[in-house]
Amino acid sequence: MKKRKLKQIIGFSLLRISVSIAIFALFSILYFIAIRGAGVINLEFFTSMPREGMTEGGILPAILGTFYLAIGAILFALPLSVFAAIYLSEYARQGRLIRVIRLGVNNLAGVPSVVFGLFGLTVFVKFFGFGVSIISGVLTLGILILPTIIRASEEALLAVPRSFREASLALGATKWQTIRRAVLPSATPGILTGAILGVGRAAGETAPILFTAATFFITRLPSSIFDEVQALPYHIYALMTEGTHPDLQVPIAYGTALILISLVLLINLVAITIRYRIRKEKRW
Amino acid sequence: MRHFDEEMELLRKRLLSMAGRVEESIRRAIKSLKERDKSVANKVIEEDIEIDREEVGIEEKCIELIARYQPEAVDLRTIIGVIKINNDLERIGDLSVNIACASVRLLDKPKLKPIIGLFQMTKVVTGMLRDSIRSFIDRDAELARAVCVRDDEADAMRNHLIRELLTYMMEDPKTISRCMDLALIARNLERIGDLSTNISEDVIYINKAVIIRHHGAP
Amino acid sequence: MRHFDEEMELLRKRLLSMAGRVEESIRRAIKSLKERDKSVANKVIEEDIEIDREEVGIEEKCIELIARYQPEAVDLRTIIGVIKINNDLERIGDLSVNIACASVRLLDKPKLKPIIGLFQMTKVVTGMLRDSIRSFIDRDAELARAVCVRDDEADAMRNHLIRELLTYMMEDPKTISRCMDLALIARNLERIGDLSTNISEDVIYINKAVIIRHHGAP
Amino acid sequence: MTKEKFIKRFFLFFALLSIFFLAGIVFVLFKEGISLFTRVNIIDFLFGKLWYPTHTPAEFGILPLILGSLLVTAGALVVAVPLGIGSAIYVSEIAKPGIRDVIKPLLEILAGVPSVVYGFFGMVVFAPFIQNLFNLPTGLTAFTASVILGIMALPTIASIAEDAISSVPVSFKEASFSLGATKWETIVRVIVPSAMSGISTAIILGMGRAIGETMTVLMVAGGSAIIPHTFFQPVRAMTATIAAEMGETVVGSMHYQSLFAIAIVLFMLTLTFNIIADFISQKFKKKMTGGL
Amino acid sequence: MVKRDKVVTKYLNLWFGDNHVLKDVDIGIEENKVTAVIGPSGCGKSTFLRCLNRMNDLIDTTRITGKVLFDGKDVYNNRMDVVDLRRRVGMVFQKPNPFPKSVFENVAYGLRIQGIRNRIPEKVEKALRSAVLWDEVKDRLNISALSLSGGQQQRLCIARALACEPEVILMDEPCSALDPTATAKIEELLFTLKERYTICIVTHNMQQAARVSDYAAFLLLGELVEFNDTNKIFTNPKDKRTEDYITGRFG
Amino acid sequence: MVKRDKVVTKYLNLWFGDNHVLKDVDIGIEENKVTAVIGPSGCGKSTFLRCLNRMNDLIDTTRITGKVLFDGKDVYNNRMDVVDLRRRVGMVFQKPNPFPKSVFENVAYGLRIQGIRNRIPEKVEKALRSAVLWDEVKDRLNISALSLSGGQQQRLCIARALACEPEVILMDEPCSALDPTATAKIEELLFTLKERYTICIVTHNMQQAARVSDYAAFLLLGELVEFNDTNKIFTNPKDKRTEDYITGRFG
Ligand SMILES: Nc1ncnc2c1ncn2[C@@H]1O[C@H](COP(=O)(O)OP(=O)(O)OP(=O)(O)O)[C@@H](O)[C@H]1O
Ligand SMILES: Nc1ncnc2c1ncn2[C@@H]1O[C@H](COP(=O)(O)OP(=O)(O)OP(=O)(O)O)[C@@H](O)[C@H]1O
Ligand SMILES: [Mg+2]
Ligand SMILES: [Mg+2]
Ligand SMILES: O=P([O-])([O-])[O-]
Repeated sequence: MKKRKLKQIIGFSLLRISVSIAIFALFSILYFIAIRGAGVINLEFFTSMPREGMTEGGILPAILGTFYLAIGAILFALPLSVFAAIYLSEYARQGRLIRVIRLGVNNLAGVPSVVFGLFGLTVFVKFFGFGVSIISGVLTLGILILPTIIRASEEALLAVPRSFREASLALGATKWQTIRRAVLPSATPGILTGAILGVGRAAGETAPILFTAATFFITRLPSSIFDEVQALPYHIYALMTEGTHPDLQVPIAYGTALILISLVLLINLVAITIRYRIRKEKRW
Repeated sequence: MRHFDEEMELLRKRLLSMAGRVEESIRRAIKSLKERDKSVANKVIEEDIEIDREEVGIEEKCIELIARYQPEAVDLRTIIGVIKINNDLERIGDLSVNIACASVRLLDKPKLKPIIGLFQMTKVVTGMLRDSIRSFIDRDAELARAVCVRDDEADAMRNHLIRELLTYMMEDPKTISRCMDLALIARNLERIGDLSTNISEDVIYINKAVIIRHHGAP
Repeated sequence: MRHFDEEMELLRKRLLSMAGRVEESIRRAIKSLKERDKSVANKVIEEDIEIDREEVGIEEKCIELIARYQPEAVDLRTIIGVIKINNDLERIGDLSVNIACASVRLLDKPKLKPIIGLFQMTKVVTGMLRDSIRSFIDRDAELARAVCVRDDEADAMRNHLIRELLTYMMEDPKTISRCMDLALIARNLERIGDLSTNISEDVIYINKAVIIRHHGAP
Repeated sequence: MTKEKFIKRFFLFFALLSIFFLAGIVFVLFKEGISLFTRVNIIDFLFGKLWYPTHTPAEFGILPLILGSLLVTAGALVVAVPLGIGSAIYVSEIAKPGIRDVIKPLLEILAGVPSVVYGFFGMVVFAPFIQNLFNLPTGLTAFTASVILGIMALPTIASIAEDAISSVPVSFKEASFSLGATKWETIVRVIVPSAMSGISTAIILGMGRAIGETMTVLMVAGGSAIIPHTFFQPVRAMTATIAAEMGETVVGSMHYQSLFAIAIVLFMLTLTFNIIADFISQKFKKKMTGGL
Repeated sequence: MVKRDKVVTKYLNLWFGDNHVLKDVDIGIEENKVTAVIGPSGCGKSTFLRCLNRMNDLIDTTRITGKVLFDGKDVYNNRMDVVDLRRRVGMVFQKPNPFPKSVFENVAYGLRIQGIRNRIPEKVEKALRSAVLWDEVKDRLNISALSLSGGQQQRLCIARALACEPEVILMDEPCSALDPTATAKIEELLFTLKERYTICIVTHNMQQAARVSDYAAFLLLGELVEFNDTNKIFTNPKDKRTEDYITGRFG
Repeated sequence: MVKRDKVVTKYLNLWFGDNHVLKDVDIGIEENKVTAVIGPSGCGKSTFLRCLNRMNDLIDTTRITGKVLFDGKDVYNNRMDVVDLRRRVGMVFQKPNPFPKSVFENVAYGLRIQGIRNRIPEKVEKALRSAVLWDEVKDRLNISALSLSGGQQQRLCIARALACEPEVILMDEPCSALDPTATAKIEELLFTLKERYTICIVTHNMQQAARVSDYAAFLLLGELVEFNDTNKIFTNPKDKRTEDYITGRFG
C-alpha cells in the first residue's frame, strides 16, 4: 500500500515539473521581450516611418502591412473555407470523394510554410505577374490558413447535433433552409473562433511572405494591393539578419517583437475566450 | 384527471350499476313471491344473463387495466377488489335466480301462510348489500365494518325461519316440499348476507390493505 | 429458469397442495358420516381455519406477484386464474365444513337408511375437483372442458337425491330434520361440483383467454 | 429541386479547392524542381555530402541538410514530448479547476507566439546563454535550435494530447477508482493507454511541425551545411536553406531548381507524417466510439 | 364510426445496403388513434417510422420496395413533394432536440420556413397550448429553449411539430430520455392529442405501449409478427413470439 | 436468521456547496439482500450510493455529516483507507464502462493494481462465471471489450467488480442504457449474486426495483420517506408520498 502511494507522489511531481518548465519557458520569452522591448516603444514608434536605413524611426508601415496581409488573407480564406466545410459536413456522402477531400485538407495543413512561399512565388508573383505584392502575400497566406479554418468550421458544423437537422427536415424545411436557419446559426461562434485564430496565424507567419510580399525597407506606405509591404514578423527577421548596424537594429527588433507578440496574443486571447464561452454554454 | 384515473372512475361506475341491477334482481325475486306474480320471477331468471354478461365484461376490463397500466398499491388493490366484488355480485345474482326459481315452484302450489320473517330478512340483506357497495364507492372502511357485524343478524333470522319451517313440516307433511323451497329461499337470502359481508371485507382490504375475512377481527 | 418462473412454479405447487387439503377435507366430512365418526367431522371443522389461512396467503402472494412483476398475457391470466381458483377452493373447504356440521347433527340422531346416492355423488364431485386441478397443473384445457360436461351428472344426482329425501319425509315426518340435513349435504356436494366447474372454466380462461362461464359453449 | 442541386454543386466547388491547391503545390514543386534531375543524379542529390550550389562546379548534395533537419527535429521531440505530454496529463487530470483554467490558456498562448519571435528570442537570449554555459564558439547550434523548436512544438503536442486525454470518458476513471485504484494507477493504466493513439497523433503532428519549421531554424541553428557530428555545432535544415537562398538565386538556374527539389523532399516527408497521423487518429476515433 | 386508415403500408421492404431491415410490413395506422410499434432492439422500429415521412432518404444506402400510402397517395411516388409530406407528417425524436433559440422561435420555426408571416404569435400560442406547455412558459417565451427541463423540451418539440398543423405525428421513443414524471406528462398528452391527430409511436418500453396505444404492432427482425388491438396484444397475443416478448421470456 | 446490516448510514447529511442533497438519511443495508433506492430524478439517489464508497470525494464541493458504517466501521473516519474501501465495495455504473482493453484485461485490472500476480486466469474465469458471461466470451477473451454488446459489457463490468472480491456491490441505474432483453439478463443475475454479495441498487425504474429488490427505500428531495420490505412498499406503502409516487400520481 505504501509503495503504491509513493509511486503516485513521485509521478505527480514529475508532471508538475514538466508543466513548470513549459510555463517558465513562456514567461521567460515574454519577460525578455517585454522588458527590453518596452524601452523603445513610444508613440512615435507606432506612427512614424523607419529612417536611416532602419536604424531609427518607427514601424508604422510594418504594422499596417501586417494588418493588410492578415485581414486580406482572412477575407480570402473565410468564405472559401466555410463553403468547403458546408459541403463536407452537410452535403458530402461518405465515400471516396470525401475521403480524398479530407486527405487534401489535412495534408495542406501539414505543408511547411516555406513551401507555401515557393508556391506563391511561382504562381502569384511570377505566373500571374502580381510581383512581390500585398495581393500575392494575401493569397499565399490565405491558402496557408485555409485548411485550419476549414477544419475549425467543419468541426463547428459537426458539433451541431444531427438532431437539429432531422428536426428541421421533419418540419418540412428544405436542405438549404435547414443549413441556413438551423445549422449555421449554431455553428457561427465556432467558425468565428477559427477565423480569428486564422488571423493570428496569418499575422505571425514569416516564411510564406519572404518571397511573395515582404520587403525590408521602404519609406512610403503601400498605395495599392500590387505594392510590396513591410510586415512585423519579416521586419524582425530582417532587422536581425540584414542591415549594417546590429547594435542599433536589435532594440528596434525587440520593440517590433513586443508589438507583434502583443498583437497576436490579443487576437488569440479573443479567440480562446470565445471558445471557452462556447464550450461552457453548449448544452445540447 | 389522469387517463388511468378516468378509467378507474368508469370501472367504479360500472360496478355500481352492476350492484344496482343485482339489488333490483333480489327485490324482484322476493316481490314475485309476495305478490304471487310469476312473470316477475321469470323476468329475474331471464335478466340474469345480462348480469352474467356484465360480470364477464367487468372482469375483462379489470384484467385489461392490470395488463395495460400495471397498477400498484391502492390502485392494484382496488382492481383486485373489484374483481372479487364483481364475482360476489354475480353470485348474488345467481342466488336471486335461485330464489326466483323457488318462487316459481311455490307459485304453482297453493299459498302457504305468509312468512313475514322472509321479508324482514330480505330488508336486512339488501340493506347490507347496499351499504357494502356504498362503502366501496365512498372508500368508507368504517361502514364496511358495520356491514360485517350485521351478518350475525341475518344468520339468526335464517335459523329462526328454518326452525319455524321445520315446525310447519312436522305439523303438516303436505307442506314439506313448499317448506323446503322456503327454506331454500331463506338459505339463499342468508348467503346474500354472507356475500355482502365478503364485499365489505374486500372494501376493507382495498382501503386498509388487511385481509380480515375468516375470523379476522373486523 | 427465470426467477419469476420459479415464483410461478411455487405458486402452482402451493395451489396444488391447497387443493389436496380441500379434497381431503371433503373426503373426511363424508367419511365421518359414513363411519359415523364425529371426531373426524370435528377435525374437518377445526382444520378449515388452516385452509382459510392458506387461502389468504395464496391471494396475498398473487397480488404481490402482480405488484412486483407486472405480468402480462398468459402470466397475468394465470395469476388471476389462481386468485379465482384459490377462492373457489376455499369455498369448497367451507362447503365441506357445512357437510361436516350436518354430519355432526346427523350423528346425534339415530341412523337413517344409508343413502348410497350421497356416496356416489361424493365420488363424482371429488373426481371433478381432482380433474379440474389436474387440468390446471397440466395446462390441459381439454380435460377442463370434460369436467364442465360432468357437472350435469352431479346436478342430476342431486335432484334425484332430493326427490328421494322428499319421499322419506312425506313417509315419515320424524325424519324431516335429518332429511333436511341430508338434502343440505347433497346441495353442498352439488355446489362443490359447480365450483369444480368454475375452476375448470378458469383453467380454460388461463389457457385460451376465453371466458366461457355462464352458458358460454365449452 | 434544381435550386437545391445548384446549391450543392456550388459548395462542392469550394470543397474541391483545397485539393486543387494541394495539387497545385505538387505541380509547381515538380515543374520547377524536377528538371534538376536531368543534370544531377537523384542518388547524388539525396546522399551527396556537399552542398555548394553557387560554386563552380556546383555540388548539390543535400544529405547535410536532411541530417540537419532530422537532428534538430529529433532534439526538439526529446524536449517537447515528455514536457508536452506531462503538461497535458497534469492539466487534464491533476490540476485543480482554478489552476487548470489558468494553465490551459497559457499553453494555448504559447502555441500562438509567432515562430519568428521564437527565433528572435533564440538568437538574442538563448544562444548567448548556451554559448556561455558550454563555452562554445557560437551559441547558434543544433542544440539551441532543438530546445527552441521543442518549446515551440510543446503546445501543439500538449493541446492535442490534452484533447485526447480529456476525451477519455469520465466513466473509465470512475470505474478504475471504484475498483480501488489510486489516481496514479488510473492515469498510467487506464487514461494514458486509452488516449494512446491520440497521444501518438500529437507526437507525429508535433514532429511535422518541427521538421517544417522555417524561421526558428533559420535564425537559431547556425546554418553551416555540413554533416553534424555533435549537438553543439551549427547545422542547416532544409527549410532554412530554401528560405535563405531563394532570395539570391536566378530564376530557372540549377540552384533555383535545386531549392524546389529540396522542397519536394520536405513535402514528401511531411506528407508521410500527416498520413500516418491521420491514420492513427482515424483509428482512435473508432476506438473511442466503438461499442456503445 | 368506420375505421379509417390514415397511413397504410403495403409489402413494405427496406434494405440498408445488403441488410434487409423491413420485410413485407403491412400496417394500417388508423385515424385519431395511437398506434404503437414495439419490438426488441434493432428490429427496425425506428426505420419503419422513418419510412413514413421519408426520413430514410437521408441515408444513402437505403432501398425501398412496396408502398406507403398517405391518405391513399403513394409517398414514394416521384411526384410526391417530400418537403410537403414532412410538413404534414410531423415527427418527434427520442432525445428532445429544440433548436438553441428562444421558446417562441422554436415553435415559430416551421411557420417561418413555410413563409408564413401573419398571426404567428397566435399560432405559436395555440401549438403550445395543445402541447400543454403554455402555462409553464407563457411568461418567458423569450428564454432559450435549452434552459427548459427535459420534459418541457420534449413538449416544446411536440408543440413545434403541432405548429405546422400536421395530420400525423410520428414519435420515435419520445420518452426514453425522460424521467418517469416527465414521461407521465407526455403520455397524458397523447390522450388529448389523438382527438385531433393520428399518432404512431415507437417505444422500447412495452408498458408504455400498453398504456398509451389503441393498436400495437410487434416487429421482430423486420417482420411484422402481430398487429392488433392493444388489449388483445397484452392479454391474449395470438403469436407465440409476441407472447414470449410480452411476458419477458424473449431471448 | 438474524437480520445483519452490512452497511448502515446514520444521520447522513450531504451538501454540494450550498445544495443540501441528503437529509438525515438512516438506512441499513442488509447482508445478502438486494436493497433498492428509488425516487424522482435529482432526489439524491446516485449521491447516496456514491457516499457509500466515498466516490463523492472526487467532487470538491462535497460536505458530509453523519456516519456511514461499513461492518460497523466509520467510512468517513480519517483512518479509513479509501482505496481499500473501494475495493471492498464494488460499483457498477449507469452506462457500461469497460476499459478499452481486452475482455480478460478488464477483469484482471483490479487484481493487477492490487499487485496480485498468481492465478489471475483462474480468478478471471471465476468472476466471469459469476457474472454469467463466461460461456459467451470464453473463446474470445482477447477481443476488445468494446466490441461486446451493451448487455455483455455491463455484465463484464459486473465481473470486473466481482474479481476484486468485494463484499458489497453498488449499482447506479445499471440497466438504464440497456434494452429490455439485456436488462432481463442483468436482473436475473442479481438473484444469483445476492447469495454471496450484499447489493444496493439505484434505479429510475420502479418496476425494476419491484422485481429485483428485497427492501426498497424511497427518497424524495434528499429525504428518506419510506424504507421497508419491497412487498410492503409496492402493495401497501405507509406514506402518502410513497403511495403517490408508486401509483404514478406524483408531480
Ligand atoms: N443508417 C443505417 N445504415 C445501415 N444500417 C442501419 C442504419 N440504421 C439502422 N440500421 C440497421 O437497421 C436495423 C434496424 O434499425 P432500427 O434503428 O430501425 O432498429 P430499432 O428497432 O429502432 O432499434 P432500437 O430499439 O435500438 O432503436 C438494425 O439492424 C440496424 O443495424
Ligand atoms: N457534482 C455535483 N455538484 C453539484 N451538485 C450536484 C452534483 N451532482 C449532483 N448534484 C445535485 O445533487 C442532487 C442530487 O443528484 P443525484 O445525481 O444524486 O440525483 P439522482 O436521484 O441520482 O437523480 P437521477 O435519477 O437523475 O440520476 C441534484 O439536485 C443535483 O443537481
Ligand atoms: Mg430506434
Ligand atoms: Mg442518478
Ligand atoms: O515555418 P514558420 O512557422 O517559421 O513560418
